[in-house]
Amino acid sequence: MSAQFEPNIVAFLCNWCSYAGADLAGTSRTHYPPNLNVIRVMCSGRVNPLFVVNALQQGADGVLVSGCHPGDCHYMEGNFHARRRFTLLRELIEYVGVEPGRFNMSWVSASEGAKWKDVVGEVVVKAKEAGPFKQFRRDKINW
Amino acid sequence: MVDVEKLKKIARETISRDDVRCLIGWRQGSYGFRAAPHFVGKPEEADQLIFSPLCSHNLATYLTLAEKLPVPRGQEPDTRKVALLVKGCDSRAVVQQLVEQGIRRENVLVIGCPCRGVVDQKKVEAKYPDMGAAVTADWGEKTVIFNLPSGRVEAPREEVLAGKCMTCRYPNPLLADIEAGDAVAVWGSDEYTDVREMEAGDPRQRWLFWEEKFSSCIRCYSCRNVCPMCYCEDCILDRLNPGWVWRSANTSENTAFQLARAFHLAGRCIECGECERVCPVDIPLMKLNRKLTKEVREKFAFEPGTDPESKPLQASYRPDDKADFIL
Amino acid sequence: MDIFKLRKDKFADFLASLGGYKLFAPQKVGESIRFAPVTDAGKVELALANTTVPPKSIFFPQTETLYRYALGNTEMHPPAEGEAGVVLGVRPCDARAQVIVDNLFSWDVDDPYYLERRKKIAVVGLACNKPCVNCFCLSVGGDPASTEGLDLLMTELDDAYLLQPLTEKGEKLSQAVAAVAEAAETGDLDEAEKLHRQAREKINRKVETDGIPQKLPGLWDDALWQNTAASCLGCGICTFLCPTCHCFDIQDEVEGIDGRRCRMWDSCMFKEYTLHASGHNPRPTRRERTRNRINHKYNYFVQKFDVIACVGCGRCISFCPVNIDIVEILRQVKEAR
Amino acid sequence: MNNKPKIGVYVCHCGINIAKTVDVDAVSEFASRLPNVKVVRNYAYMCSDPGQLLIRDDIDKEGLNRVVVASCSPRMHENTFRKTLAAVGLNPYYLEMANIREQCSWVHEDRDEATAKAKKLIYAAVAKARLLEPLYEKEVDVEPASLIIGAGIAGIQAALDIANAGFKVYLVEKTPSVGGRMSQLDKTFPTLDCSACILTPKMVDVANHPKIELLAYSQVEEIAGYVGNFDVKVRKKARFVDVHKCTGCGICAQECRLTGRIPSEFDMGMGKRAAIYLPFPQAVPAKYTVDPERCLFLTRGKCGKSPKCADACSAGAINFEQQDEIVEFKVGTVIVATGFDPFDPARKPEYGYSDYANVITGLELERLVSASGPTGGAVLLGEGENAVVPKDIAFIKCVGSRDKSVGNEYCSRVCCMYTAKLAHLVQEKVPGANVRIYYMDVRAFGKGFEEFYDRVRREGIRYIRGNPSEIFKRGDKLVVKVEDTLNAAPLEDEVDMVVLAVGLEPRKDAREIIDILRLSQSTDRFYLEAHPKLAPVDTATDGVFLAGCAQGPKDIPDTVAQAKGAASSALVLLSSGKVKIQAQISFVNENTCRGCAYCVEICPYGAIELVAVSRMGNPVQVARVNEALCKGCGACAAACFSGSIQQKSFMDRQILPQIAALGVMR
Repeated sequence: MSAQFEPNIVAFLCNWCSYAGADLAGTSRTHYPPNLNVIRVMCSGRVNPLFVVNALQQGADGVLVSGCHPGDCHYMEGNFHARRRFTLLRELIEYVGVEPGRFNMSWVSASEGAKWKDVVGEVVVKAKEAGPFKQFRRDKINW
Repeated sequence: MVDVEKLKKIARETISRDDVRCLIGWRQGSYGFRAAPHFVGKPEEADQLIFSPLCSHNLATYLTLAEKLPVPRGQEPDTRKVALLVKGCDSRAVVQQLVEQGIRRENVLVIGCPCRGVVDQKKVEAKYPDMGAAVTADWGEKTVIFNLPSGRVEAPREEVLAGKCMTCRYPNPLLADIEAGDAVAVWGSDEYTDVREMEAGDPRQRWLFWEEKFSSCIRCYSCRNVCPMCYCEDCILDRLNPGWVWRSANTSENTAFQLARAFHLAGRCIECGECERVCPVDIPLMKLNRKLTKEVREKFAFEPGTDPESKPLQASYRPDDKADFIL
Repeated sequence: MDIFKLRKDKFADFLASLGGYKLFAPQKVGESIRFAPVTDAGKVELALANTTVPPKSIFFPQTETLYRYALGNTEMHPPAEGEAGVVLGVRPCDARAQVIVDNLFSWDVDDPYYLERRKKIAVVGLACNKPCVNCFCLSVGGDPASTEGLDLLMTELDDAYLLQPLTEKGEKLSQAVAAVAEAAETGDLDEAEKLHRQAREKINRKVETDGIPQKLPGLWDDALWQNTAASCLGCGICTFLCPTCHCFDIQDEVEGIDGRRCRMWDSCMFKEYTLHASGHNPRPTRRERTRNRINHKYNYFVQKFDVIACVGCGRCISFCPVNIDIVEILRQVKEAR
Repeated sequence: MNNKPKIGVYVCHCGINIAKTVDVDAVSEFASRLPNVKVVRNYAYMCSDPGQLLIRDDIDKEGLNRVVVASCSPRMHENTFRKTLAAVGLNPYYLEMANIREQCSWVHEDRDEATAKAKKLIYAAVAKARLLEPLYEKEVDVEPASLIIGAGIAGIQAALDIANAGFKVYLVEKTPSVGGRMSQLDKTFPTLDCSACILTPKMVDVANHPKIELLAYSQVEEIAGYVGNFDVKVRKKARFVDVHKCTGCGICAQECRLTGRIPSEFDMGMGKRAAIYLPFPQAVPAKYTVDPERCLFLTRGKCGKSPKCADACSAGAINFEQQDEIVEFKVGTVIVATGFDPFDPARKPEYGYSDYANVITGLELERLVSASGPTGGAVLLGEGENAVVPKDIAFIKCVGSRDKSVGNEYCSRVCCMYTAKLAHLVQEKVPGANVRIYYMDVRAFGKGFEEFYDRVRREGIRYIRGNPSEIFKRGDKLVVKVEDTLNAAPLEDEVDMVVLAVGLEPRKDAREIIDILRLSQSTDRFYLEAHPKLAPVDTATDGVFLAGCAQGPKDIPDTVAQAKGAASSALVLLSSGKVKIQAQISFVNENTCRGCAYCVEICPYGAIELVAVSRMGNPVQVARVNEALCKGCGACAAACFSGSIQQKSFMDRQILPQIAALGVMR
């Protein structure tokens, strides 16, 4: 089953580092699977951890949050706050039964186009292994 | 131990002060093993105050629950203090509310009641079904004494006390303007066995467990309204724009609701166990919240409600926060 | 209509004989007992005094689709026709409550969803032998063995159930019973009568309710409401678990381009219940809401339908986190000058 | 335009960059079926003039009030298209872009996959476009004045540049005189210019410039406000001398009971001064200052019958009742030029700096060779009569730099060249001196540096590659234990004097400025610039700039260049008189805010504060955003449990529909 299964992944990228790194992967014409779709935010600190729960509800099979390496944040501290919040959120959703491969976080700087390609590859593989997300997905439950 | 007569005297003196608006304590309930929050406005009303193993309510929630009515023109808002009886766990709620400026120190007067554990309603009602009219209770050596209609009985505390009391490390209030009794021994110890046992399973088993629990939730929001830390003026769950969580009661929305609440309590839950106590459909909410209190203790060496000077966990960071899962 | 005696060991066969119907009965859902479709007769639990969630959840589900639609076009697709069903093990107070709620759902507008289920689903009652500590049905015109709102009344004897059909629907059910049960003897009837009498004596919560509907309007600003509401948490337990509470909210849910309009339980104890778009709230604090809950059941409903919208099931007393006791409130209303 | 969304979707081919792997027609057809989409066009180059004209015409003719451009990355052309909208009167923030080039057509080969993804990205962009709100880039006036903290060469240069451009400058210097570290130098490398000769004229200019208000012997106490509107409080410390009356004649210092008995900081403790002093002869302003810790009258309340300095002063300038004075003013920009502290070699005990008198630092040697120094320029060891001219002199480099053990991993950039310079000066002043330099590397990277290094070696100064391990006394000689790594020969050279080329460290009082301006420090603890390569003089706080060694060790040419850079950056703001404020900032719903101050804690810019408001008569605390300080990172919005604080253009109710769009897609 997971061979044909193409996971749908929602990614939150910070504008200054990860989004720029993803753009760089584009300008250098690297290739990676199309399963991942990006929502741009100004800083990984803006990503409300409940977005991840909401994304899993609204049809995402995997979620990625990517920001600047610690110390590089354009706003100095946003990624530090994100790291603490998502450390907690990851523990919580795995505790209720979300497979570990579904939620991922990464540091990708504006100059790491190649790393972005690897990160996308890894996230897609993990989501494919975890299979379609059914646990608490909104799926017209007893409509 | 807390001598109830001394407590009543303290209460009478406190409520007579003109800078105290009301005093909140407990009184005997209207049936069985129940106690009820008791709002003392006048000294004579203090006579009904009790302090016994039935006093499971965390009264700190009333500090932030009370609505602020519009002040009629020309009148001054009533800034008199609210006096509050607090057990050990309750006092942590007051401390955490102070840390988050949910309340101001000058508006609350804390009366500390060292506590030797409160009963779990379900355990007691199962053990003594023929409860009938109000049953008073008291602490024995390592037991709890109940005065049933059929006579006095004594049960070992492990059989009747709430789960949170078995793992309680703070029976003595951490913050008190007035001490209503001298400190008691700490006998609980917390290895988070309930959490570790759940962590041991694989994701599929865990989801089967939580799916059954969350799908039975009827969204009465009593777990949110009883919680001393849930005091948002306008909770995101009640909002339509943006509609974070839909109002229909099904597995998806209920899970999103419970995850949102558990996450909003990360680094804030002081494990008073009220959410689990009040849940009408008995969802093991402490088993959910304690996962995060364990993580917060292990990963950030942080215990909410223990240090009035601390910064809230989710509003601070350390450059060397450990996070090994980041790609 | 003749009364049948069904041996307890034949109970499973009785359930099987109701195969044609969609059967609901009290079962453990999560950690508490409520009415749910029966898939395994062994799981049915009739021992408890009462279910946590009342059988109203069968006729008036917590979340119910009114109709479905697709963005961009205006057709409305109502849900499919309900099938015939039987809800079994309903306590007389809950059955009476459903009759009271019928008044509302067939008042100025006949609610198609609710009334269709009321028509299609038969109610099999189970007389109370062991009322719980907070039951006070006798004080509000109820009875542990009342037959109001029931199609068939079961009374549990030592090793058998007495089945007494009460309506044609009950009669139709009893034909299915006939195959597995025998006629009841007079001894059984006397035994049942004795059990009913004993049950009445066991009810020790009493309150004088006559005169209360007339007295309540005068107590509009009485301190009683403020004192009671001081400890109220404003949660939805007392309303969601109350068999006569019937308030609901209507909302839309859209997934992609498919949407549905759905109705779900709402509670007058919630702040948002009366919150106006302007921000004004006619019932801003828990005082007004507590006053409203009591007045609705013991005053407004009485003025409209001449029946108290409370059946004394005691759930709001047993499950209130802070032990706000409606019997105590009514007593204070009675005593207030 | 009522705000019922009327959306125009513009799909760009980008020549073949997009069109090759994304079926732009299929995507356009898909977009046309989306609710609220009124116009869909696809064109070869949307960013071109004709492309932008398409958008402008549609806004005019079709009354569009939202625009979605599916093309390249917003980092490329977001501003271009915002200007397009603004050109026809549509609020520029009614724009949403879908990145179907860098993150779609360029990275996926399969045409169907790329087309499907492009549809999904457009579907999400339209979902957000429906909920966009107009934003207005607020403009703030810039106070036409600048504050410069620190009057070393960096501060002086920046002050002169800004003042010469016609703007008021407040130059604040902590010590009694301007000049900073450079005034302590004798000669400067590589040109051997006399430091005072090139510095003093600038010091005088600074003192006399009509546009510069010099606040010497003063300290910045507080800076509030934001770019263009900084409210500054400066404490003018009491000199106990009336600067208007004092002529700088110096009689008071001669008469002072403690004359010649107090170590002079300027001369690194080698020279002496009185309790009332002028730091150095060419000090500007040339006014005397009473040292409050050492003056007998101020410390013990009695100086003989009456203070001798006051009696001697013919101008009657000395006034012991003088108090500190707080000066308040408003400025538009701030330049931090607070300089550095030399490394204290006592932290490297193996060099024996605190044990042996003739182990000195480079800066101390600088004072010895200086004509205005304590020895009038003679390289002498010891006091008075038994002072002796050292014959064998050793220099040790990288003392306190490139050294993890003292926490300074960086190279201080200047020690190699000042060591060569000092070695040359010593060689010149002490005929027949035997000078050697122990080094790990020689970094002569600047203009004229290599030539100077070559010249110094040709003058007989021996460079021995080795890092001395220890210095100890043997008889009246000092022994330098070192291994000559080129010849692999362990040496124990006996010398008369050792000069330690100490590196540059952040000032000990760096913390004060950090707290006042919320600057942050880079890992080497110097102040953090906004971007090491592209914004070296800017800081994270708009309107605050860095110049000189405060931002990191550098020599005088680099310092002056940076000072002029900082001045020009400041002048951009000062001359325009207006500054645009970030539009995508946060705002608080004060009705639902509970005042828990999570956002206040989290904001790295201190842009949010708790204010007391009356909510229908009840005093409550709510958060409020200072629109000029907020940078629009949104960290506060994610921390707020009730969502009372939101970031414009990235509000929860704008992001959730995006998530929904990316989740379920037909």
